[in-house]
Amino acid sequence: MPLFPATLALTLPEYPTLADSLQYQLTGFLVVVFTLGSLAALVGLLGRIFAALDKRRGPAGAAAKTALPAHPAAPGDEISPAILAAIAGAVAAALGDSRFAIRSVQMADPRQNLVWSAEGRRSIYASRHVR
Amino acid sequence: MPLFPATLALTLPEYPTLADSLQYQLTGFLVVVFTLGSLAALVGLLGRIFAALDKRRGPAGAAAKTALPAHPAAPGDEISPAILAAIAGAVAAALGDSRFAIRSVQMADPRQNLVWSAEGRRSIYASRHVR
Amino acid sequence: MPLFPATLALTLPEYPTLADSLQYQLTGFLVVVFTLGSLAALVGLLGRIFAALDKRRGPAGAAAKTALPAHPAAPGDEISPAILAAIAGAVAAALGDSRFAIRSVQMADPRQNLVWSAEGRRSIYASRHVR
Amino acid sequence: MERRGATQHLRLAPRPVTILLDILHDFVAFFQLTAFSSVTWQMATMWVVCGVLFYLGVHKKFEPLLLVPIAFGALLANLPTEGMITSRVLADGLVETGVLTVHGTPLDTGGFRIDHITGGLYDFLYQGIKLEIFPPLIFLGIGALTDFGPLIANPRTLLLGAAAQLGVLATFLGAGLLGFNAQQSASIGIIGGADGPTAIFLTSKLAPELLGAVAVAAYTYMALVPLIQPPIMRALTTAKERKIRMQSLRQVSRLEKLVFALLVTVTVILLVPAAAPLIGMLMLGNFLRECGVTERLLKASQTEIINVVTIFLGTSVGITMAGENFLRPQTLLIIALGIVAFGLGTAGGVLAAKLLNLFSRRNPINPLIGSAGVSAVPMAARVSQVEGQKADPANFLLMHAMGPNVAGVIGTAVIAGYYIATLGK
Amino acid sequence: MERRGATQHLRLAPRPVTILLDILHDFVAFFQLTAFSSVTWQMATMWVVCGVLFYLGVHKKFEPLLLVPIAFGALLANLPTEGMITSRVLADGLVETGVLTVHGTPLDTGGFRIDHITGGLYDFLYQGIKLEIFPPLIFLGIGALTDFGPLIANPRTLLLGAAAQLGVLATFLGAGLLGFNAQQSASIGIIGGADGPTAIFLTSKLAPELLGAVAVAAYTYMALVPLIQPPIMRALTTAKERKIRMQSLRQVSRLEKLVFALLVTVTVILLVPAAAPLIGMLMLGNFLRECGVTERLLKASQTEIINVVTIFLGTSVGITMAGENFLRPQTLLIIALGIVAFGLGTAGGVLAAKLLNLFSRRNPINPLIGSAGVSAVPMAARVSQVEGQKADPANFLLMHAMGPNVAGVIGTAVIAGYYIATLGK
Amino acid sequence: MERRGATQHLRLAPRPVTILLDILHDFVAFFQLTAFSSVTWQMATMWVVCGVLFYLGVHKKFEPLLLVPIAFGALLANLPTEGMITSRVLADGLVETGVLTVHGTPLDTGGFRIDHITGGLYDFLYQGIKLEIFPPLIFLGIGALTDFGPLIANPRTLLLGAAAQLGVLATFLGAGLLGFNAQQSASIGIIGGADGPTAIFLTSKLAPELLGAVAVAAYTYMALVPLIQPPIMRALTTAKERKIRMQSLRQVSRLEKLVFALLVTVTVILLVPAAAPLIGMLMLGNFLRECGVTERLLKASQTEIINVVTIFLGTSVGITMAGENFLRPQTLLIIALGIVAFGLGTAGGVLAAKLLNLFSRRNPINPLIGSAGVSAVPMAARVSQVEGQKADPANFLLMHAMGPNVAGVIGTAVIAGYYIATLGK
Ligand code: NA
Ligand code: NA
Ligand code: NA
Repeated sequence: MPLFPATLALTLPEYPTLADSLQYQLTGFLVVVFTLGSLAALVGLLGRIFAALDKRRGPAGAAAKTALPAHPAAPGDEISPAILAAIAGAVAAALGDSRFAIRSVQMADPRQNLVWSAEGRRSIYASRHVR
Repeated sequence: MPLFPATLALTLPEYPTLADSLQYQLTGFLVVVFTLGSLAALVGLLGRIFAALDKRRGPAGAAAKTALPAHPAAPGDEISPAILAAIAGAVAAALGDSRFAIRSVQMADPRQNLVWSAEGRRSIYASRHVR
Repeated sequence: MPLFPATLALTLPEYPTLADSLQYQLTGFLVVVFTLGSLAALVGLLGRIFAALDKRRGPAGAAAKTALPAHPAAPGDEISPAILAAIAGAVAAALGDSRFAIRSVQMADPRQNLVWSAEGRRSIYASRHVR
Repeated sequence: MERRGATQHLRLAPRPVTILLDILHDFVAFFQLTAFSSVTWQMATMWVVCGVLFYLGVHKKFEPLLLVPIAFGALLANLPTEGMITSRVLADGLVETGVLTVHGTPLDTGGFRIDHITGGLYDFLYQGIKLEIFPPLIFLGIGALTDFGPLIANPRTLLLGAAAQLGVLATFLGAGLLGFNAQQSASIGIIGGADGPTAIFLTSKLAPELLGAVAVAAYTYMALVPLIQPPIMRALTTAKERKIRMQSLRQVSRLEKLVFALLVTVTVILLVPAAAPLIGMLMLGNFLRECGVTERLLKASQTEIINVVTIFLGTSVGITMAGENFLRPQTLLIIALGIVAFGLGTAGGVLAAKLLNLFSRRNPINPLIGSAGVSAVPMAARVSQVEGQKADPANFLLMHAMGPNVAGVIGTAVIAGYYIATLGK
Repeated sequence: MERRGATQHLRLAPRPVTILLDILHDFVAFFQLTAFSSVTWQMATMWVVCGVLFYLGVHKKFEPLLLVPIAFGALLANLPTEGMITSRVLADGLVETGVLTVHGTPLDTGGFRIDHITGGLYDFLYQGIKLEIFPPLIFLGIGALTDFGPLIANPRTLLLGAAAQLGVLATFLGAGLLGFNAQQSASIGIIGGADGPTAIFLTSKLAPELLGAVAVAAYTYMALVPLIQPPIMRALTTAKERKIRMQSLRQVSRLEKLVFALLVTVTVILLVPAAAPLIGMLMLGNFLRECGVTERLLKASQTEIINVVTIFLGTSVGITMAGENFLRPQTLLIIALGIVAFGLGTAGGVLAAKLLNLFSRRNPINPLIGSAGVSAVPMAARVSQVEGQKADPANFLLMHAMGPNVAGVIGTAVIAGYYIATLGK
Repeated sequence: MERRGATQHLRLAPRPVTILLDILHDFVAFFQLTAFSSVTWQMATMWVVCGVLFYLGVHKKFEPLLLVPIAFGALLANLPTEGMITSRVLADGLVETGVLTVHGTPLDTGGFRIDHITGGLYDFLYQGIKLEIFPPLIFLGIGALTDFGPLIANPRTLLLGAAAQLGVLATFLGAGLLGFNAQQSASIGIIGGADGPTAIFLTSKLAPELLGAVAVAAYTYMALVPLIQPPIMRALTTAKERKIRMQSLRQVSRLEKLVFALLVTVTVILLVPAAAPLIGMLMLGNFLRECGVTERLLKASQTEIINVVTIFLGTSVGITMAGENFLRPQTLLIIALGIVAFGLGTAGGVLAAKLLNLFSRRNPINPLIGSAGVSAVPMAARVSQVEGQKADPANFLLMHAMGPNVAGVIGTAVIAGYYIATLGK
């Protein structure tokens, strides 16, 4: 006799009962949470390793890293990262929160590169939030 | 007996007689004229509907429409629409025909975008007509 | 009986002896040398024909040819041919060797267009030779 | 001339008149045989549906890159075209599209010589969906366009992306109650994942007859995220929660991003192998993006591949929307279930954030970013930002919300893999 | 070593000499077996034809985007290549190109496992023509590049585009008289439509053996429009007619252009379903252009898709030009008939304009724009402009001529649809 | 509920507990059935190999455009994916990838209706290599990127490109001695040609089981040319030879370049027909480049086609690197033989230059440019330049070295054609 002879998931009938569906879906949810949870744990570990490595390398290395932008601006960007950083910096300064001065450069990235699914929504948002 | 038991068009022999060919071709011509004629009628109707709508909307809407160019200039255009419009306007002014001042913006469009099959002919024409 | 009943090349066993392999490879080398040798002869002939034609056309044609660059610069080139030519000219002038003044324009071409397989090596070389 | 019946009685008429009548007869017969007669009421109704989709795509700008090609494809599917698409009515009355027929000759030497393949233009292009090639290629481009930095900087947000899949799961139950079978229920549930390519990938595998409805619902609701989500977000959070300021995100190095791409590839494929085509291509595109030494390939992924494939993907989805398939009560149910899926996904993300806050009091998560876990990148993240600023104008949640936002892409691919592994034939 | 006959008699020679002779023998045998021996007089003659095409394309700049790839493909077709193209001599002595052979194994589980597909590079690429995929994709790009505004502003010009198809129809008769069958006559007539992709689409369906000749004639004459048309235009018009100034064209709104694209799609497909692949893709491209919300897809249609497909379309057309197919008296007849078709089409457009003027005296059409109905976009329209300015230097006909010019594209697609519906197998 | 064995004994437990146990059981069973269990030691080992390749490609920048996709493909090949790639273990224990199975129905009308084609994403994409479509397309792009001017100006350098093929030939012998069969030996020898696409083209035809190893060796060594070549170049030349200044190259006209492209096409295909797909496409690309009237097609060849194909070519090569195929002693032998091939090719080029100098004393060749005959464009030419300047800082050899450099591309295609003609099945 095999250890796990069968599972509901693999023998789900074409029209399952609600109870079977519930069990099947909760199993699926467990699969998703376990998979992304494992990833979260691994990525957290990864972050700690990199933080440790960074510390050893000292402040020189960190400075160099900050100086180099991760990507050159994609062609066709309307707002250059530099301009955006300046704007964000100004906003942050006005609010007296210096944390944003650094983050702002990174903020420019996804907003410009994830335009793919965003193009259609631009105009709707244009008036409602800082771009 | 069906209403239209058969047509020459669908039973044309591999080597038709000249009379059959003529009949077949004239049928074809009728098909083309009818199809494009129907389109012409529909597009004419469309135009009248839009003209009626435009009138209702008043001059404000029309002005806004003119201000917005239909397309941004395609990348790689040698002559920008603006420049072309300026040239065309100058030409028209010189000729004392004010109609061209408006049309000229639209003229820029096809000449630049239909370059596809035109690229090879450019140089031949370059000296013969206003570009 | 056919003139050439069979060749080793076309009947090479799956695991040939070293002698057979040697014969097979030397035949292959002969094929390569003959093919590229024929090409060399033909291209040499071609060059002489063009040189003869050039001479007939006289210096006017040659001057025109030099004036026109073979290709417009590819988009994305970091160094324009003009700048490169200027640099090369300066180098040549400094070395007192006037031959380079002309060649330098041509030199720009392959270096910029053959970036394909070179992209990866750029940084390694950047410090070692004139770019 | 026995074949020209209409002119039989006119033998005595002079020749030119005969010919004119012959031509007129042929002309009418041509149209009678080839055209208007084959227009069905379903087609005419679908023209209205296409009009609505064009309105949403062009005027309302609902995901126009997809909705415009889908609507145009649907228009073509509901015209009596020839040489465009070959359909086949199945036993259950549904229409199967993309049918190819090979004509050939067996050779004495053992092979089979292909003499001709019968099929219209979209019988060939549609294979990109049928053979599940287009969605992974779109994911290649999406990976090349996505910055996973905010996710790497705050890996807890992966759990928000997982929780937002609750909408998918709950909708499966609802669809089952409404009479859909398990394969169809999974395809409908995945609308809640707010990931177009994943929805198309799963549906074309499990329930191709629903492809049009699922795709249209998915892309429409993705565009409606700014209307659907805010009320749910506000209902499930307190004003105090909405004002939570999150710790600033650290800078993530290039190497860390590269390791992340490989880690996701390996982990997800090991756990859910059926998610491989989506996750593998997503992370290939992302690796090309982050490695910094393959600019040419990155650009090809971000522009040429994704743009060209999107045209063919969109129109191919549309071409499946023959009236016989789309104009069924099912379609309305799917659209109704889709919005439920979106709402539940939003709720799942928000509640998961509140749950996580029970365990980490020192570094709390603003639950408004939980809703971004449904994907709909980057719209859902922007909704989080806007809602956050309504509570506290100086609070910048956008980058924090990008974490669950891109995590939702991975989460939906995982649940799709689960469905394929268990329900795939 | 019985297999090396040439060295049989040299057994007593020292080993190094034997080997050298063996190598020399193998070397000669290699070339004897694989190369020069298979050069036929047809091939050599076709090299000259290719040279002429290169001259026309590169030096004379006759539609170089098509003629250069066609000529290069024709050169490859007339060299004893291996792994490039598989040909098959048919019963009538013609050569069929693009032959694929599938080798596989029937499985116990019911399917057929493909072990290997035998075919050279262009056996695969040529399928894009054989399966009629490339021409509609080119039309997608053309639609994305075309502004139908002038046509919408002056819908009467659609009738000029229809009238210019007279050349197509008359040439059919001529081809029939010269001994071509109906399918071939239709393919030859379509040259007069001055639309390369439509000609290739129709010919590959009805008379693939004429593909090379028809395509070469079509593109050559399109380039010769400025030489062919003016004498005919002048012969059929009076100086007064040539000076007619037309009413200025109104501005056409974006919405009107969008409705137009849909209207053309629906009307033409309803009336002539077989024109669907061409008209459908043309108007899809145009819709992407005019809707203003799909920039990415528009750019992909206008550049990547049309450019890449053109390379493969052109070389694939050329690869069918094996000497055995091309060097027939037929080819000369086709070239002769092609110029007749062009001339008659020009005449048809001009005369139709004069006919229309009988009915609308208040808003007359300058008959010089009628000739633009043969398509050959935008060359024919420029010819109208140039001829108009010869009569009146202040008369700008270009935009007016764009109307019949783009109408001719639709007209030729319609007549192609008529031929396919009635003559297609 | 007999199907849920694990819960059989818990009948008396309250319902919620039962369900939780059921879910937990299903959860474990899901992972047990679909994932970790199928990880083999070969897979795990290959992850390390992939890590090394990523290190070489990303950090060391060894031909990253190819090595990064290859490494990513290899990673996917060594994960238990589903829907990605179908493999089949052959009689000899090797794994064949890219297996497609057609399911269909014979029709009464004679054809065979395709109902479904079973295959994962890379079963389809890999056909680009299996059917030998990708390498010629890459050559189209390379031709469009290559300036043959320096070769035309100094045609003797063609002989250096021929001589550098000595490495290919000698390595064949070595591979045979080490137990490889003739097909495999040819595929290994071609590494010495330093031409990735040619090596992939030949290997996928003669010895597909070695594809991964051959491609990895070829691209790695191409990147290592600056380390491999200089010692050999210095050992085989005197200081005086290294200081030879070559006569300045004449300007080559556009027409001459066009004639050259056609001349190479005709000559090489006539002599070695099997080289046609590579040489034909190379020269098509080059003709598009030099003719000056096909800018659109040139740009498509230089960017879109080559970039998109490179992504699919690279990952498809990687996908063949299943551990079972790659982790064999053979692979180490191939890598060892590859470096020998490179070294011998370098030596062949240098020695051939010295040999040529015996015949043309007045216009000597600097033997340092001989090494560029191995191709590896343009790296090998740069090595010649760098070594030349070490001997004489005012000596510019780069353009002279481009001659043998591009000649080596033709030479390797010719030798590949020889192998295909004689060893191809
Ligand atoms: Na999602
Ligand atoms: Na036309
Ligand atoms: Na080489």
